[in-house]
Amino acid sequence: MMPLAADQWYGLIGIAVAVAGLVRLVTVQDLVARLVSLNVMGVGSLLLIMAVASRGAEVDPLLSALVITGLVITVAFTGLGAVLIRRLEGPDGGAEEDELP
Amino acid sequence: MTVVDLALGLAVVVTAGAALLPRRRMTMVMGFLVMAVIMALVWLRLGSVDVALAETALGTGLLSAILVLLARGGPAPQGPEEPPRDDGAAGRWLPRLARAGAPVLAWAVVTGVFMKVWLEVERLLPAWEETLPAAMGPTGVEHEVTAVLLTFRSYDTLLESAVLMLAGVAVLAVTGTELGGRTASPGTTMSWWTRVSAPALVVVGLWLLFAGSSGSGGAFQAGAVLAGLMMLADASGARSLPDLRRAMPWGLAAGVLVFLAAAALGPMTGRGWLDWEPSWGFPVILTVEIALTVGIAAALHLLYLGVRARREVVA
Amino acid sequence: MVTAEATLQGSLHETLGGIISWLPLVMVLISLVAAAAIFPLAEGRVGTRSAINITAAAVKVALVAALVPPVVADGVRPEVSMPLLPGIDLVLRVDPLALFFAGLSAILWLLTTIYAIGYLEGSPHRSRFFGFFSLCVTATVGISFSGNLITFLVFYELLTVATYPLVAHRGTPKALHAARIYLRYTLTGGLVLLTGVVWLTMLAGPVDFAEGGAESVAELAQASPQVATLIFVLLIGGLGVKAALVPLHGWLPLAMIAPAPVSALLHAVAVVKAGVFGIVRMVDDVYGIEVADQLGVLTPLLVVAAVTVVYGSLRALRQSDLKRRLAYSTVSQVSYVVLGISMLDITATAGGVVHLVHQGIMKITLFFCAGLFAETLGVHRVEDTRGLGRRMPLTSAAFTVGAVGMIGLPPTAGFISKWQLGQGALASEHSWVLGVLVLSSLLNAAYFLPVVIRLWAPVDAAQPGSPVREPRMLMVPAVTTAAFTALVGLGASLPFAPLRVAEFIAEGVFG
Amino acid sequence: MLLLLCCALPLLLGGLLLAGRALPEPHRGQVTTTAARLAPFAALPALILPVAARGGPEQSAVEVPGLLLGTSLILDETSRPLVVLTALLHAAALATIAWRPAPGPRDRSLPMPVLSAFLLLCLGGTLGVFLAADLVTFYVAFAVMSFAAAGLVIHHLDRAAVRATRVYLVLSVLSETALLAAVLMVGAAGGLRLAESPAAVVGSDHTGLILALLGFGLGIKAGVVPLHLWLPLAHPAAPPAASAVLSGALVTAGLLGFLRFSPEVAQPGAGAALMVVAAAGGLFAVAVGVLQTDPKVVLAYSTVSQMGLVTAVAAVAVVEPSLAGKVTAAVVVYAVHHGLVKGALFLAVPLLSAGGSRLVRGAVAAGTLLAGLSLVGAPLTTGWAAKYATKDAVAADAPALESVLPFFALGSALLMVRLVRVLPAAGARNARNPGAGPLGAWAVIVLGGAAVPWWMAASSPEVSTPGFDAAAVGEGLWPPAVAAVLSVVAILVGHRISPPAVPAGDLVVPAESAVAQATDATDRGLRTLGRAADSAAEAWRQGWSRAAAAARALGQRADSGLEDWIRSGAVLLALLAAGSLLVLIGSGGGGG
Repeated sequence: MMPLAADQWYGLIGIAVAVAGLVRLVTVQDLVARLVSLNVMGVGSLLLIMAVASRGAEVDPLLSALVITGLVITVAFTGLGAVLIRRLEGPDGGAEEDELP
Repeated sequence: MTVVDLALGLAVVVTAGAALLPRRRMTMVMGFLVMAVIMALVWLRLGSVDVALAETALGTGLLSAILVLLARGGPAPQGPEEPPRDDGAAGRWLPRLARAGAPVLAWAVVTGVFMKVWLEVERLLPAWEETLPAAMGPTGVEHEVTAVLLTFRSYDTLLESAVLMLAGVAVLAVTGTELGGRTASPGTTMSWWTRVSAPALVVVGLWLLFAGSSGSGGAFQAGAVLAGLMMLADASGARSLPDLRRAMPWGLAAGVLVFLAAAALGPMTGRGWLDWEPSWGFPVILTVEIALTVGIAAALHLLYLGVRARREVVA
Repeated sequence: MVTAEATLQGSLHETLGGIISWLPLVMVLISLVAAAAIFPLAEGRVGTRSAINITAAAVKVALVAALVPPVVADGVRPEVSMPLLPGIDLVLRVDPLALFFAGLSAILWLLTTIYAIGYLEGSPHRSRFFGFFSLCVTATVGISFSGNLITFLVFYELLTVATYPLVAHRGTPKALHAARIYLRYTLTGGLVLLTGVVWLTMLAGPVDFAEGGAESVAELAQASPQVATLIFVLLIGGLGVKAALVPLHGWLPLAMIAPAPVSALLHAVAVVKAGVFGIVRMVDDVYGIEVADQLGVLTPLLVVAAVTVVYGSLRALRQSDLKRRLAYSTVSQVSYVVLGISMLDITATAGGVVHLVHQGIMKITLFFCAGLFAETLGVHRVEDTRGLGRRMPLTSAAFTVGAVGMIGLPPTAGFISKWQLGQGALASEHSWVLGVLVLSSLLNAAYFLPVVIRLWAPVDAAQPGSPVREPRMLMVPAVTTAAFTALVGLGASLPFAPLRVAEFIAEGVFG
Repeated sequence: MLLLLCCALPLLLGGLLLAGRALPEPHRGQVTTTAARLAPFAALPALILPVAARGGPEQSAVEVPGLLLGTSLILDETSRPLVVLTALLHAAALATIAWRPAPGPRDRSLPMPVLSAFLLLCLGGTLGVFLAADLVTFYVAFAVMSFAAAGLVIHHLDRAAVRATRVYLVLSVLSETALLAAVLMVGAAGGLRLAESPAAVVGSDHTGLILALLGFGLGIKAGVVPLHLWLPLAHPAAPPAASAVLSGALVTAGLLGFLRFSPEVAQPGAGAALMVVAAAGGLFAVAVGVLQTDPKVVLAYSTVSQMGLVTAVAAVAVVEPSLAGKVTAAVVVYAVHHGLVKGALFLAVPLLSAGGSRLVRGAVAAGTLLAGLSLVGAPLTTGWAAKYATKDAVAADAPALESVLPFFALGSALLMVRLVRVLPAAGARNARNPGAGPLGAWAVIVLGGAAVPWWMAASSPEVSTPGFDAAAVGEGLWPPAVAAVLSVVAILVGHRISPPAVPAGDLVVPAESAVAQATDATDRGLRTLGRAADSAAEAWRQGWSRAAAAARALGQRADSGLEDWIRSGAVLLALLAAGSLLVLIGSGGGGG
């Protein structure tokens, strides 16, 4: 077995994280947990893409741009998801609210 | 591969676990936050400053703000996952084990196979050889990533800004008039700090915007900074700052409309979509960047306003 | 000096030419912009909305008029092309046939808009209505100026989508049912058309409309006639739904539930017309009349058209609802166009093409009048029209002119169509079509004359009631189109009259 | 130019009059009434034209290329007298209705300007038919004339008028359609100019069909039995002035059609058929006519009878084209004579029942008597000349027809006697003075009827005029004499036996019930067709709806099983894991 290069290593990490996010996503009931899992999955896949991008001497700008796009989209769907969860659970449903200052 | 890589990679896995496994919402959000910070380091390590910057601004900054707001405002986690098991019957251990173990097994299998495929595939792929700058030609913007975003991947960029805008519109549609009202001021220190930092943040945002054409930065980063500023202003209840909520829909529309107009410029002059006369490159791209910054800032701010619990609002 | 002047003139000419070449895009955009401006308007802003509507419509009429001399007389073909997908361009081109259809829709749109403003006065959801109304016209202009199959398809489907909210406008269960049926028919038709277009594009590459047929299609027909025939059937089958060819006409009589201006739009300006216009394009400009003849597809098409003509008239006879009767009459009358173009004769083709315009003018008159009867006195059924001639003389007179035109009596537009078609039928190999025309004339008379007689001559001695004030916004368009019906017939041989242009187009078709 | 004005002026004025009805109320009455009072002058160009345009056909032709499919008019020797006839009759009719001292009683009738407008349109159309030089113009003018005349028939808007209009319109539509088909075929055979049409009729592939369609279409207008159904209904329904026009000018237009299309190659079958049908029908009309009680119906049957005669004569040209010139000239003379005389009789009907001074009443009676005698063909009247001319024209080649002709004179005489019998019963005498307008117009027609045909016959080389020999005079005298004897017998016997009552419009009644039955049958058929088509469409629609519903239900069932997030997640994971294992096995087998 050849020694792992950095990009290969990060690729493996990316895969592990993405699959973990996916598994958790489909097996958890809590909505916020699902949203976080989705984010983790997204991070994993972005990591995989960056691993592909950084194989040469220079980082591939095209894929970098793609990753940035991915981050933006992540923010968009997470934000929308958060708003929807807030609406679903009602603004005053928070039990923990009282514990916080 | 160095020790740093090894450590960073393991840190990513561990923080991912911290984000996925806890039952309390706040805990998992905190786990995810730490993961985002680690990720910024990973991006740097992989040699992409742009991505690291974006991650810092968007992932660590905005995303965490939204998630924290959400986590602290919502109800306690519930559901069939953690049913109260008063009986504690020992005979039930098998189904419970299956319930916990099956996902882990699935994870292991899928991950293993994907990893194997990945390792094989990556060896087969040629490394990146052709450098992009040569292929880019005169787009009017010097920095690669920005130029890529705006010229080569313009479709992508357009759709992305459209996605952000749609998210903003969706928030508007879902929350409607509830966006109105201001937050109660948490204290004078906070509001003082906001007032002091606001001009500086505006300048930073603008700098990021203009720097985009020559260095790392650009619309998304600038938009994120501006959105953060507005968020801060809202959270601190600083009344001396202008109330920008009404301007949000317009800002939203401006971004995409300007981009569409710029896109249509190509066919109007007999070129392809999003393809401009080389000589027009700089002014057009700058205009688009400004409009996109406004649109993105508006969309992000709307996302924040939507998550912010209504109870915090002073009528 | 002379050369300088010549250069100046040349550059002036160039500039003008440049402007003209942009006109097709501008015309499509006018109504699109109007639609975009109308949608967000508040319900109560009647003045602004009407101003936008009427201005856009009037500008379009003016632009069409400005295009007629260069396109018809000088042979200029303004064209705008922009990439849509790799290898496939969105092409807007103005040729005489395009201008013909665009002119019809522009003029009738102006009148229909005026009518609709009056008709919908005080009813809810007007911004939505006029927004989709304008979108509809955008699609129609796009269809008329389409320079290739893909562009045509895009606008054709846009038309389907834009008309659905109009048919469903009233929101009653009946209207929604009719709209659903309409959508089912047209979407299925659109799907079939799409299949045909994609197949043809795969085999022959992007197909540009060309006078006398596209070369690549001719080659395809040479190489594999069966496939070419099959594609032809798909194309015509898809278009036949909107063109209301029997047995694909089922949606049309149902759709009469829509408000009268929408019916006018469906029957005279846009939808049905888009279908037949498409058939004309396919036969004349995609396949080319000679290729189509070699494939042997024209005679079956002719038979289908003839059956449609007779069947529509027969069904119209028994309808007691005025608008339903008119709807079946449309089924019958529109197929005259198909009849004309599939007879393989230059006179008949001119007759078919000119009937595009003639049927539009006449049918819109009738629908305007039917709407007036319904709106002013609540008269929907044929038997209730008794004695309306005294109460609503102008409307009744307009209706009479329209009906006379439909029967094909001189000196109206309908007579010109019928004459051309008859002459064409006798000159072609299908002289039996004359019998179809005669039969259809008699049937038309059988279902229109009783209405006319009822209007003017109430049989029973009951008092007809006092005269009614007809709303001016509704009456002016009706009377105008009625006048057109007569004038187009009377001036049929003047330069730039529809018949002249149609003859010019037919000459192009036969090379 | 004058030629164009002839047709255009009445049409324009008529159109404007109708359009004027759209004016708001206070102006409407004034404007349209004033315009209608000027209407008789619209016939002036047509009266001047035959006199002014003395040159050859080249000088008296006009082309208007932009109008319709290209319009051309020509004044030839055939149309010249007919133009005079039409102009005179219409001018008189217009004057009669417009120059009345005061409007008639207010009833449901259409207003006077509307009647004037339709008369004007009718005038323009009829002149167009006579002057047309090409097929399209001929057909268009024919249609304008036909449908404008519907406006005359419907005038009173009562039950009879509506029935008459309905019958008239049905027949007109049939006539127009037949004519259109025929004209299209003639045009397609290269006969777009009327001058070339006869040759085209022969040259066409469908000569027989064309002749049949022409015979049908023109026969309806000319009132040839059994296509005369509309005449006996329309005449009593229409105002007398309109009847004068219908009977004098309109039917002549149909007759002219026969002359215009008369083929150049002999068509013995078609000609003989037309001749026999027309002649037999003409005599049949006499039989029905003498049983009528309404003077205007009697006059209508007289018209049917006379048109039968003259059509039969015109048919001679179809049998023997070499005689065409002579026959045409004779037919035209006869048509002008009949038109003017019949017009005078119709116009006399209201005058006879009107009041006025003794002198006026005497003059009216004398004029009517003169017209009646002329119709019968008494010596020295124009009828005498016209009958002689027709007899002379057909003598050589249709001896059978020649021998029948006197019986028409006898028939006319009987009808005139009948007219005299029923006139007094026709209506209560009202004491009102008829007024100078109607009286003057009537007088012009009476005098014209007594003079114009004579002048025509004398000036035409083709027409032979009777000399004052015993044979000719006797020919003119015996029919009235026999009629008088027969009438006396009939009056004496009439008390004993009641004559069978034949309703006005004879065949209309069975025709109407036949049509009603046919309509019922068609209706049933159509209802069946409609129901079948609708149910087929409905079944088709429901089939699709059911299929769609079934597909939806299936999807829903599959979906609801996976609705639970965890369950569907488990399924997904299982699938993913299984897929991965497959990949592993596959790639492992392939050699890693």
